[in-house]
Amino acid sequence: MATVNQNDQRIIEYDVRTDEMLVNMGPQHPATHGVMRLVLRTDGEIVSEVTPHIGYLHRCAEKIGENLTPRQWVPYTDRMDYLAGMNMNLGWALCVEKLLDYDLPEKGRHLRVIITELCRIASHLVGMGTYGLDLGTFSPFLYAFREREKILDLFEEACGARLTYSYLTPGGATADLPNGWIDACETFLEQFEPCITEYHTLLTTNAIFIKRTANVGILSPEMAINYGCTGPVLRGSGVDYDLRRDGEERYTEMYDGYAFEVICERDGHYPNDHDYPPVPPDAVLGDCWHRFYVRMLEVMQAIDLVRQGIEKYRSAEGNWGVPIKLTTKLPKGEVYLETEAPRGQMGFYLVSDGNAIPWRVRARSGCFSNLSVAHELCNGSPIADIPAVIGSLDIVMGEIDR
Amino acid sequence: MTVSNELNLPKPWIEGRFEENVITTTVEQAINWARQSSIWPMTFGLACCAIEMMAAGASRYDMDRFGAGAFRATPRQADLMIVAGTVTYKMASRVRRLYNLMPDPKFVIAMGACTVGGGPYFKWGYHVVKGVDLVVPVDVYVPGCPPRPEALLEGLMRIQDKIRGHKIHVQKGTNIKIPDELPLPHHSGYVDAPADQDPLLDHQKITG
Amino acid sequence: MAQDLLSRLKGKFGDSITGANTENMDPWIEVAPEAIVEVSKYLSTEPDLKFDMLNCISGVDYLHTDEKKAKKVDWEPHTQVVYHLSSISNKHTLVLKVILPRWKDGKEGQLPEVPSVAGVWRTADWHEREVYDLNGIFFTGHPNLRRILCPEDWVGHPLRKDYEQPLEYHGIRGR
Amino acid sequence: MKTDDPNINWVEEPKLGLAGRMYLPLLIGGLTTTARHTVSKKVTVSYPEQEPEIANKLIYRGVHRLNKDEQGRVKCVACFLCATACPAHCIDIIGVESPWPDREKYPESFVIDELRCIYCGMCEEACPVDAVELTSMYNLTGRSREEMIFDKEKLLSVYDATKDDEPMKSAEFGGTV
Repeated sequence: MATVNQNDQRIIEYDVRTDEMLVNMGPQHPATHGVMRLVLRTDGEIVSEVTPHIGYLHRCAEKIGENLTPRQWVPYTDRMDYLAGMNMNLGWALCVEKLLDYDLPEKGRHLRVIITELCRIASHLVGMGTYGLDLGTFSPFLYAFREREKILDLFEEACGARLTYSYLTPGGATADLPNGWIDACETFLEQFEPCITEYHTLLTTNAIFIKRTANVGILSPEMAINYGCTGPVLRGSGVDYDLRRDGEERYTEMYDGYAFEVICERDGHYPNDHDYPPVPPDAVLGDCWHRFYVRMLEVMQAIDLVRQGIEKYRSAEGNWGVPIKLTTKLPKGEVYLETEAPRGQMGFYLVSDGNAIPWRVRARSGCFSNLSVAHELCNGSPIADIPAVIGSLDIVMGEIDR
Repeated sequence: MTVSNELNLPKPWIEGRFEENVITTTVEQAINWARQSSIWPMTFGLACCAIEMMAAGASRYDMDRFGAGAFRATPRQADLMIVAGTVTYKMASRVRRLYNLMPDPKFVIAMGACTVGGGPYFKWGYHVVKGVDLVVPVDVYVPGCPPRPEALLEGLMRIQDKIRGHKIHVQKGTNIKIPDELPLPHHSGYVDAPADQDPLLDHQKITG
Repeated sequence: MAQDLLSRLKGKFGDSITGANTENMDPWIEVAPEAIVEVSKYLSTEPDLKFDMLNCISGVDYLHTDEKKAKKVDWEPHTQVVYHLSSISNKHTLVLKVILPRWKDGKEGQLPEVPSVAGVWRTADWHEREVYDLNGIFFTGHPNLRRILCPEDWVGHPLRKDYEQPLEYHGIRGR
Repeated sequence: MKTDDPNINWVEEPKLGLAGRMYLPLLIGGLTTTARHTVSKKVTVSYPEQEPEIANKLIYRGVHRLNKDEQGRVKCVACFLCATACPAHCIDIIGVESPWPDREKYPESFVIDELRCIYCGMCEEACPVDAVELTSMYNLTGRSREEMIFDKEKLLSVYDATKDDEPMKSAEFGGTV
């Protein structure tokens, strides 16, 4: 019987030939966090190429920015990253104040820290809840939204809206915190902390979750910087960079007097992670599990910041900063300012030629660059890992398409 | 803002002939009751209103109390399309295709200012469709930006009122005109064609 | 900081550094279009500068549509491509600008051209596609320059000042 | 992620015992959390029966209303400030000479398109005479577009409906009006 030469190309070719298929993970898909279309070139189960198609939610915010005054454009910044409306308002407010060289009263500064860190908690809660949904568990989503509703009640009491606040305007905030709000905020923080341990048991230390996310979608630090990834995606890969500590002078002065540590793995362990579940053995720095873990620790960091903010706010007195007039004349010049939004660095570039309506407004979104790395993370992985990787990047389409 | 719906339906003659715990009803009311309390929405979250829709589905506002909690991912198994978020030109063909894929009887809630009429992106939004009823016929409009989950539940109750008024077949000679026929897109959206000729009537047929 | 960086760049690249503005809040350095790739390679690899992160590329269109304003203004119509760079290790930022004519050698419809820096920073790939899509600036040498936000068959570049809104798109009324 | 990338070290996954392979401990861990929640306090607000309590009615941004002054006339002086301040351009006013001596203009028609409005509260902020205000009425739905365009009479009827439990805000509104 003629010996069959095993590595004869025809046998291999004929035996395992599977045609490449273009699968459309379409604009309407439960795991794409909104309207993003992923065209996957799959060879059987393994994905060889992922091309994200975005622009299904492009709402021309920048063209509108060229026709409205800065005070009127505040509601449009809310709708960019609609899970963290306050952080977007803060970015735009600081950018316009940098151009106007406006100095904010002390009380307004602490009010902004409390509000934006609370909004960071709400945003990470939704990120964690929908990540559980992507991987198939429904209960973390319900618990996360139950906690988030309490934060939304606080925001509703402060500024009147649940999701699109337009509260932190250039020049201050539309209204002061009502009396009794601070103690309500404190009671919320007390009963919120035990819930965090619940999320850890449900997700972080769950072996199924670890098996799905550890060692999946590994992003090396150089590739993260080269692709311009920022926020938890960058810190999940071990790059120690957080704009609240080493950002612009005008943004970091908002946080001076606050003691906080940047959540990033330095030589093997995270800052003050003594009472959190340890890093599992098969989790490699830069994989989906670490990005998720950085977000969970940032929730604890935000709780601590809100507590410090509350004491400082109580001791500060005076005016909290009244919004600028509708038609204030902007000085000629251009200015760019980036702030640390929950999903990455949110930058606003404002060019003004001297009258009330800006000449050009550009919003740089963190998720836009974070998503551009999706191809590098997903090629060579099975289809089931695509939702795990896209979920760990925690993208919001409103911010990507603007 | 509740809508009175005492439609003048003929009373079945065997009403109240049995003791208390026997319910008599017509086949039509039973079917309508079954349909109205099991509307399955399709997960079709586009933008910020999707977050409020998820909040409506979550534990506090709990759409499941109306039987509408089972969010189906595929249009094939859904009979309510909640368009939650801005519909852009690039997305409009997808919305129309998803609407065509849904089995009858299907309903559409336009949730949020952007969906209903272009919202804040009306004046300079070159890429935004000014109102989703240029693309699909809409049954209930829920304004707000984003509307509260209660407003969405209110819209869901309006859809249930509409289902309660459905007829299985129109008896010969009586042809009771149901007051709330499915509203038809009140202008066809084609610019060169005469803008507002009478709207297309048999839009329930799948035009593909 | 900007002053000595400017003189250093001028020393190294001579006249391809066409100008600078240091009294603005964020000082910027103007670079000639054809030298942008060498300058960015130099900035990203130089050990003490190390601008390893490109924050954002934006296209700005300078044109006044009505004549009254056009006469009052000192610049004549042009477009700019603005690069915001920052360095993670040294924690400082820099703004580069490339000045381009609105249309390539004056012919309407010919997009101005800039060599692409996607080779130096991978994040420029998507940012340049967006500037091409919205501002109408062609990036030569870009891996795949397609529209990223607007649909593929969209006509015109929306963020140009003389862009007027389409009346309808695929049968859906625009206004 | 190329497989021969130098700085990725491949790690063997820990061997799982029989219980671990069947994920028994996790099942029990997860179910205890769920069980604990079935006995804890219910969170659901069953909407039609239970109205959500809006904590701060002064600042809540719901459906608009046009205020009336003491003689029952509409307070608006048709100065178009709210129409210019509105980012969504959904207020259109037609101002005519006012028949009353103490005011030179009054709105003959004041239309707010509730469908385009984003409830951001800028009109309330911009109004010099506090004529337009946002009430705390949130559950508004409509069956057709025309029904949702509020004209002057409808806005005044909203005022009559919410007059008693929500007095006019101008006096004690702690905000920046």
